[in-house]
Amino acid sequence: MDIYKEEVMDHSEHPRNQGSFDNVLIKDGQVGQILEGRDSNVSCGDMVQFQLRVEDGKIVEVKWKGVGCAIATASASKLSEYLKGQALEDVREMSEEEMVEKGIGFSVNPGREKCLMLPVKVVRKILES
Amino acid sequence: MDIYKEEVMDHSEHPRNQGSFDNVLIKDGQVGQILEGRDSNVSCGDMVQFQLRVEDGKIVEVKWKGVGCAIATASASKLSEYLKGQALEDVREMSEEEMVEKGIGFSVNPGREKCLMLPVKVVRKILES
Amino acid sequence: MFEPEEIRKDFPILQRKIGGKEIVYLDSGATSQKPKQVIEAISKYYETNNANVHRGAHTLGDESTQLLEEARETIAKWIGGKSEEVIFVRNTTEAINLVAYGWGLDNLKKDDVILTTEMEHHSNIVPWQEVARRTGAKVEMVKVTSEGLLDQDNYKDKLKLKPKLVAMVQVSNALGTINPIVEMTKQAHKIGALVLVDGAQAVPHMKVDVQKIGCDWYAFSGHKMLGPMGIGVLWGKKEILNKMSPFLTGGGMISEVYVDHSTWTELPEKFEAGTPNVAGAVGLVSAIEYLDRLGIENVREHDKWLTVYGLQLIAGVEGVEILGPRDAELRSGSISFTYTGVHAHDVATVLDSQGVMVRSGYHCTMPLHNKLGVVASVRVSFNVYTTKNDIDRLVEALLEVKKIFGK
Amino acid sequence: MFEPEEIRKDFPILQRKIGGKEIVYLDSGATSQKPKQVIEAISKYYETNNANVHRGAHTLGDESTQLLEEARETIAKWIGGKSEEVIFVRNTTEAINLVAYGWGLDNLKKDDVILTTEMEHHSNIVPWQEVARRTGAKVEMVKVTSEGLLDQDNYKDKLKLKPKLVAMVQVSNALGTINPIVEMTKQAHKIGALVLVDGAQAVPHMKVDVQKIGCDWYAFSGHKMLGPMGIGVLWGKKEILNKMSPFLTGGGMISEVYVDHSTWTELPEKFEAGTPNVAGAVGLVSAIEYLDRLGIENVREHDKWLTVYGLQLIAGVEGVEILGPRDAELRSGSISFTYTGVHAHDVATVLDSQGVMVRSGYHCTMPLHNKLGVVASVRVSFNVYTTKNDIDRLVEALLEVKKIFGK
Ligand SMILES: Cc1ncc(COP(=O)(O)O)c(C=O)c1O
Ligand SMILES: Cc1ncc(COP(=O)(O)O)c(C=O)c1O
Repeated sequence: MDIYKEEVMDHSEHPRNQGSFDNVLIKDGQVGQILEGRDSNVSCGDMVQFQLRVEDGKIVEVKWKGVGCAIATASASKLSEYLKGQALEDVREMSEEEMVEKGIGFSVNPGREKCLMLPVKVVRKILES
Repeated sequence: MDIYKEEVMDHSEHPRNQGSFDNVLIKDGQVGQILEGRDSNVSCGDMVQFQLRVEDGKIVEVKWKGVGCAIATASASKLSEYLKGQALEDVREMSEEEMVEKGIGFSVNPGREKCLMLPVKVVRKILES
Repeated sequence: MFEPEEIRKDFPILQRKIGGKEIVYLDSGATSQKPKQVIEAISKYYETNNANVHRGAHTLGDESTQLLEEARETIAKWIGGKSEEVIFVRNTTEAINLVAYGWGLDNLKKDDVILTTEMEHHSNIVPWQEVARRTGAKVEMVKVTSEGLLDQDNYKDKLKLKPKLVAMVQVSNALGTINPIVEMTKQAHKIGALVLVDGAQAVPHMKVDVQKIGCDWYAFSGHKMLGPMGIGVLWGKKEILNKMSPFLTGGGMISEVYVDHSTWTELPEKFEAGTPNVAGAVGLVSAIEYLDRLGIENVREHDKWLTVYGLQLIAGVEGVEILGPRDAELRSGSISFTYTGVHAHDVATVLDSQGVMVRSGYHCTMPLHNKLGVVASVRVSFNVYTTKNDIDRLVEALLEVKKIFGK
Repeated sequence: MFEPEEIRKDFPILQRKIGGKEIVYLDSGATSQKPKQVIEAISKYYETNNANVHRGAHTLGDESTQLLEEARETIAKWIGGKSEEVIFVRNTTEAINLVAYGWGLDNLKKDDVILTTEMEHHSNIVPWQEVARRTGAKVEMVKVTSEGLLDQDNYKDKLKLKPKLVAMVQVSNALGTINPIVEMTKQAHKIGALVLVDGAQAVPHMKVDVQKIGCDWYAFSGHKMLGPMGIGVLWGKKEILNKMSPFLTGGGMISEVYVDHSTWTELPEKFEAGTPNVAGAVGLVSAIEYLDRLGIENVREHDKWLTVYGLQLIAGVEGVEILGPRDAELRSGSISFTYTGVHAHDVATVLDSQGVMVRSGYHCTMPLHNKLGVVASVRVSFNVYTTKNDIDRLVEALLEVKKIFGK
């Protein structure tokens, strides 16, 4: 099956940057802020939350958690890797298509597009708010 | 055309008992009461009003007015002739079918049933109230 | 221009004979006939792609979703809107009710004015009376002139009442009148009113561009424009639809449901609860493609030609009084008339006996008929398959009325 | 009993192959496929009788009116009601909204209780939340047991809150559970509540008799019972419908319209504004005739047999957890399950690649899934054309999941 390629399976089984900053105390004197957002797909029951730790306009760390299918999980995992180190402004200016292309790097058939896009929507929601 | 038989045309062109008791003063000492009711068919714009003058449980006089097609007019005209002289109780106990059969005496295709039935509905409304 | 005699071949029902006579169908304003292309599109959908719309579960579901979304795009393009602004409903009536419930209940209050017109179809009057009843708002109506036009002076006067909404028909189903809605919308917007246009009788006959009209909502039915029954459209400006409450609620329009509350999805699904009529949307697309192939400008030309020819011939029949304006530029789709001394319903019955099908009555415009002092009228209405021969047969059949009623 | 392999021949879509494989359609709970008889009935209507319904104007109008009224009678007979109690709507969702707006808004007030259940489809939850929001009433839900049944002790407790309405599903679309609605309706009536039954998943699979159920309203969709999209039914007791406000307003449901007010027609037209979907009603009749020919008792037997066979085989697949009761007597129409370690959506995608079409997700029952602690599930659902071979192919395809996900 085309859709469950090795890379997708790897990221869905070993998702990167999973977790949250909720129990992490930001150390005194540490600059920066945590931006966060979540969204869900009602039809498949997927839910994704992203937290971006930002310092000087740059994303220095990313944590995400959620429940989702293999596609949504791999997409969130890959996107979290990509976002780390990006300038907030640059990401804000990216179109959804660019974010998929550069940030996720794999595509799915139209039927599963919503799963793929859920993490992208969440990140855009964070950046727009 | 079957529907516009001679009898129907006669009654629609020379309707019997048309008018109302509105400007007729009931003479002193004259017993009885006037029952009245009206109804309309929205689709064809027909409206019919009936007034029954009743004495001792008997319909002694009938007046009707309204705007309507040839079928509704002929139906009202024939029904008004029939009702005159009937006991209220007898008419009250008649089914709609009986009233058409005995009181109107002609039938139409299903498409024009509503026109035919409008006077019947009005009379039943009067008797039920 | 196209050849209506050729077009008739696409309409199976027009091949039917009743009592040995070919059908003369002059009731397209009530509902149009359907070309075989539309009928086949519906069958093909059920034979090939039928599924509920939910992406991702399986191939048929994906195909159905795609067909529904393509339908939305086709319709959006056809009327000049965006695809998420196209909401599928059952018919014009439901579209107007959606606005009445979804916008009216929340945005109107005691003594607010809703401005509609004396020539509206009941479907653009009664929902507003109901909203008025529930909110305390008041319904006012723009007067109709004796010629059958909206009285523009009266309109300007009524706008001074600062209505919150102007709800008006683009083409009257009873008079055929085409209203100057572009100009009227501008004036309404100037005083801050929103504008809903009832396009049920416009969309089948002329190019409609909601951007050019400038209105806030536009409503129409599929079944009057060669499409199937059970499908219609409410178009609305995105900003306004976004601010409206949902109307029907349930599956398909919610994002999350909890025991105590729910959240809505985005446009357009927010307004589409329950399983949509995908087959209906597919049929409607096929109807649009059919009209597009003919060219909507040609459709309008044909309609105008029929109006000119019809007005001339019908007005020539003894006893006939035409309703509405005499200038074909100002009319579309139908010709209504009365026959002196014979009730419209009897006229229709006589015509039907000759195979000529017209409509008689109020045509769901009782306030208009009351205003014109007409009890009921006869309406003949056209579509692309209507021919000169149909009008000729009508006029012939009208002579029967005289024979029978001696008038 | 009938032979499902024979029945399949009536369903054109089931002859389709995707990726070289015959279709295994196990998503009938979302929407059923349509037999050629239904598809042809729709085409035939458009080719022969199509007109708007208004008696008296012409032959086609009379024919269409008659077809619509015959449809009403057929449906009434089929479910045990009177024909004026059958109201045509688009689908179950609209039927429930009709009651919510037409009865709920007028009859519920602050702190009144609306009792529904945790296993309802969103379409029987969200409209009540909306009515609650507008009236100040409160929505309570009967709990579901871990076995997937309505908790009858909890129901009795909730009835002590004196709900004004009990709104419940006859057959759960997510669990397959058949609820004891006859008994539950009795109990509800005892404390003076009215009862609305969502029959969307019951009507396709078993004999439904609204008199025996004793409920006050019963809602269902045509498209789930071999009929077309865009048509559904609300049945209601005459006395109750008579007292309700109209819901959609406009042409067709009014008696007289004046500038400042209008009066309504009688049942059932009072609730049917605008041009009805006659073609849809005709298609629905054809679906009922189809089910009648098979015999609805046989349909139920077939469904039960599939449930027994399916439960046994599917439960035997490693990693699969079945939702809902295990006793086929208590279930109908579908089997839902989870697959340990693999999201339902991924399972569905793998199955689809094998030509097996199922649904995955919440199935519009998010409160139920939250309650069961299940993120999403896979649902396979049946209809008369479902065969043993379909279940076998499903089980085969489930083995692919293990191959790909290694679980
Ligand atoms: C139990 C139940 N109720 C209501 C509905 C809603 O039906 P529709 O989408 O036809 O309005 C469904 C269908 O998904 C259902 O299964
Ligand atoms: C001008 C106008 N508005 C509204 C309607 C109502 O359309 P529908 O019955 O499709 O809801 C009609 C059709 O009769 C119409 O002509």
